[in-house]
Amino acid sequence: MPVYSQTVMDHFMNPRNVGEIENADGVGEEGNPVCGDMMTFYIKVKDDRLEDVKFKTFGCGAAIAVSSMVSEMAKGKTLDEVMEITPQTVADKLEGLPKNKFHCSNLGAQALHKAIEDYRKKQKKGGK
Amino acid sequence: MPVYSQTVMDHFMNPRNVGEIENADGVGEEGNPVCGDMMTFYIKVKDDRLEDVKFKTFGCGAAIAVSSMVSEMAKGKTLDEVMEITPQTVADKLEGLPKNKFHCSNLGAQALHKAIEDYRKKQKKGGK
Amino acid sequence: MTRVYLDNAATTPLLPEVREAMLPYLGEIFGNPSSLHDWGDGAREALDEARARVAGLIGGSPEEIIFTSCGTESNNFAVKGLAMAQPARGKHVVVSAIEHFSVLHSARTLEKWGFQVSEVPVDKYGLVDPAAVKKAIRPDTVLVSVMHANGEIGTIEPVKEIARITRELKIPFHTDAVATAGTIPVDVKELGVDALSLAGSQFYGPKGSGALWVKKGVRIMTLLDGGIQEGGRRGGTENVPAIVGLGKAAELAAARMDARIKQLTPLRDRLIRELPASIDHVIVTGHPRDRLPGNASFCVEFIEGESLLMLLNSRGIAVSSGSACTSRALKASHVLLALGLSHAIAQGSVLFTLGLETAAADIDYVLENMPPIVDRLRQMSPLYAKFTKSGKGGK
Amino acid sequence: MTRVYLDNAATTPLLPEVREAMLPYLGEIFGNPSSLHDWGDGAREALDEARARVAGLIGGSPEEIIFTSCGTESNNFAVKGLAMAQPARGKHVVVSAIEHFSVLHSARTLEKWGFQVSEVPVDKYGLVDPAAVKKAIRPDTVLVSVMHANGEIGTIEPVKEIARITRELKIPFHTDAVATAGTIPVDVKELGVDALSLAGSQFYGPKGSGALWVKKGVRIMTLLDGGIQEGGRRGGTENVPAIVGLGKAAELAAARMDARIKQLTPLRDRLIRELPASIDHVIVTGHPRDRLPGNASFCVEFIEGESLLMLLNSRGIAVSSGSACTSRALKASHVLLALGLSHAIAQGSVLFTLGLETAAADIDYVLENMPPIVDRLRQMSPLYAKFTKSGKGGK
Ligand SMILES: Cc1ncc(COP(=O)(O)O)c(C=O)c1O
Ligand SMILES: Cc1ncc(COP(=O)(O)O)c(C=O)c1O
Repeated sequence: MPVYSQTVMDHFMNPRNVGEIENADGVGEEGNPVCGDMMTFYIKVKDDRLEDVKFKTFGCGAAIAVSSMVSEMAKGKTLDEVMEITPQTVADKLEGLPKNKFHCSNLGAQALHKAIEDYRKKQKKGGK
Repeated sequence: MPVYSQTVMDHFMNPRNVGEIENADGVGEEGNPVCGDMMTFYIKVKDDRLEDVKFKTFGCGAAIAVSSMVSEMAKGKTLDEVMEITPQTVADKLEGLPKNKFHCSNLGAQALHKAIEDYRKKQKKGGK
Repeated sequence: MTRVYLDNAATTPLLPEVREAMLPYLGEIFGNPSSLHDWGDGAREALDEARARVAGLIGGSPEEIIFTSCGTESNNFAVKGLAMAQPARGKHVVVSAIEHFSVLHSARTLEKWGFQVSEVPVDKYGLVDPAAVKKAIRPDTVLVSVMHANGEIGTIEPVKEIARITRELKIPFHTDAVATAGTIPVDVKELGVDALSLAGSQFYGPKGSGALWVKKGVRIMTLLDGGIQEGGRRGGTENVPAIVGLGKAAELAAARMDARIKQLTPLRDRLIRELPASIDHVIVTGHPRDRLPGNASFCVEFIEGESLLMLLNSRGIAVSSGSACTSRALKASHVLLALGLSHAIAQGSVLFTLGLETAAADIDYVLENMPPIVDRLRQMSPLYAKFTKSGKGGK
Repeated sequence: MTRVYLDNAATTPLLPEVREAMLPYLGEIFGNPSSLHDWGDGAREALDEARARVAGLIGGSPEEIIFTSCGTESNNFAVKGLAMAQPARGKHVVVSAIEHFSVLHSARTLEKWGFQVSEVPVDKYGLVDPAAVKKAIRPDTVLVSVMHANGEIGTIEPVKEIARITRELKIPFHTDAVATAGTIPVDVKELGVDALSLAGSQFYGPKGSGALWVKKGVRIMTLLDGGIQEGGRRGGTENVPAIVGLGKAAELAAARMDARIKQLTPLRDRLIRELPASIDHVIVTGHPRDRLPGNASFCVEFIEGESLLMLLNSRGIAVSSGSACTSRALKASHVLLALGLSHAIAQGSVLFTLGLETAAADIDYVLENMPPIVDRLRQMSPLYAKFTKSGKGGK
């Protein structure tokens, strides 16, 4: 399948960190079934770091690989570091994505950012 | 060359009665180089019969075969009989002509008829 | 690894007999059929023979066959050529909503040229209602184009009934028979159409081969202007090997059609019956009865087609999908949406198209391998998670 | 019998290396390049490789290559597609008088769609004057199309000089390089054109293969609307074997071009020198110097080309003629008439096009066999009789 790089194929066939986190500290969702890709990220935060990241993804090979790669890149990083992950850095780590797939499948970073925003919002509400 | 029948090919490769008749009793010309085919028929008449027929033809394979076939069909016939030779009877004898070639290459009968008309005109003039 | 090709709608392999028939024309018989010397003879004779065979497959006359380079060219030629041939009559054409893009996009090009296009909808099985076609026809309608069968959902359309209407109103009727010619019986006289497209790569003939049949007396504008080839209706040096292969494939298809249909139909029926039985929330798309013998098409809920296709591929199974992610336009199949399916469901499309090489063991293999794959994708799917949490039961 | 094929302008034989390259794609690698599963991979990779090779032949980029089914399709695509892409700018196109019918008749179709067409004449050698092109251009001109070389008379046109003019005026310039690509050096950058047509069957590649190169950024309308193939610019399942063959032929042509030219040029020159020396009243047509390496074209006075062609064929020699009787339209070649030749002289046209297999012995054979054949036809010709009787001397 040379439309996808070997790294994409590896993350598609063996996605890391698939699943949900019960009582997650933050949840972020991005995309919708109309465009064909939708991802939900769950995070567990400890000492301003992502102690755990999990995701669920409905979508094409690229979308699944992106989610997996994002989760791997993010795990153990500080929240600020994670906010610096962009679609481009993800695509680079994946050794490229097909041009036409770049935008719709590459929503992983956004979904994760949303999860962090969700976490921060909850923190504020919690009054800490 | 299956665009032409075997009979056409035979008459093209071995045309009968090619040439001119010195002091012919009648000469008829048909066609012109613009359309690509031109034929001249020469006749010698004796007792109202074509004692000899010769032709010269500038033209395609079909035009040459038609001329040859016409000359063969006409030789020895009475003038009235010859006037009954038509493009269709010539084409039939040739086992058919390509549809698009029928009209322009099949001027042989007309050229021969013109030679007979030429003969008859001369006869009249001669006062016989 | 087991390898199971179930994507015969994308293209069929070339039959060895067809390849054998073509080889001399990739070798010593290389002449141009238009050449008047001996080198052209073999090529010209081969064209004549192929033309007769293709005509024979669909019940037409050889001189009504125009060779083209593919089904797409045939459809462009038909739609644009027939519509443009009657400037005095009007500028309105009628097509169905589930036509192949080569018809739909040709119609869109006609719109750029000042035409109006009516798209007739289909029912949930993909059937075009002849009465709806009749209603769409206007006094200025110059063309109706409805496909014989849709390759994506397998539904066979009531072409004969539509032809009865167009014939009465004297409107040229074109049918795209790319999915049917060579696969099920196609007879232009029985169908009553005025023009019909077909393509060799759909019935074990060569890629690069196609034909448009145009009924004698029906006016059509040229699409490829040029030389005297194909009676002046399609210019270009003829692709002799491909045309020869098309002829051979047509001959074999005609001779073996019944046997092929008998082989494929029970396999197809088993897949249609057992796949939804072994996987929850699987929808059969297309018509339950009027469908192509090799076509088994589904939508698997809560998952996306491309990832399903890729995991099946990793198990050696080749299929297609009409999901947005499998199309470069990134839109879900217009055919599935026309059936009234939601975008989310259309995304889970998977199309099995069986062919000559398909055996019962291949169906076993699919039925064995697909459930765990679907399960794996659903375990990953946020849509499935929402569904199960919402507590809604199965279908 | 000796067999001498001197009609390489009609079509060339397929090189064995090209056939070998194609065979796997008529066999196990049968998949559709658009398929996302393993079966599509080999086909897709083959397309990529072929695209790079074809681009390499003409100095373009792979993504600027659109595969087509023949030179005629490329020309129709270019002329109609470029002219229709700029509706705001105008509806006027400029072509030369000696373009191939696939260009001229496309221009005629544009006329039906409201365009105006200016035909630029040529001189007695068939050369287009760049200044005349410049004069023909108007503010509403949207396309200039002048061929790179004419296959019938061999004349190579001053495309580079014309491109200088069109570039300055920012008018898209298409050149039909069907007679030159793969035969003489063609470099789109050096030529400075915006679009260029080529066909595999002219340089030992397969029939059914062609390409249109369109410079990045130049707008063109689709001719074959449909799927996503060729970047959405040319629909239809790709003819993978033919495309692979085109790529291989392009690669070989690029590598062997100098050697081929060195082989053909002296043979051509000998024919051009010695044929008129051994037969009276033979006119060389085309340019004395700027001509295709394999092209030797003549008009033999007082005789008609088809009968000459047939008699040469009976001696095993294959040639072409532009006489009316060799064209189904029954009109003498528009190219020869454009040179200013009379109908009668144009009727006697005979075209030798030499190829890879042509050897010195073949030229000997022609020079030995042709004079008696011409003599025989002249003895039959009433035009020759008139000429000799009129007592006019030779030329
Ligand atoms: C200059 C030129 N253009 C176009 C063509 C048409 O090419 P094709 O027959 O591949 O369509 C030819 C064919 O000989 C040609 O010589
Ligand atoms: C119904 C239908 N029409 C047209 C086509 C286009 O055929 P081609 O790819 O040969 O151009 C297809 C292709 O699958 C088809 O299924």
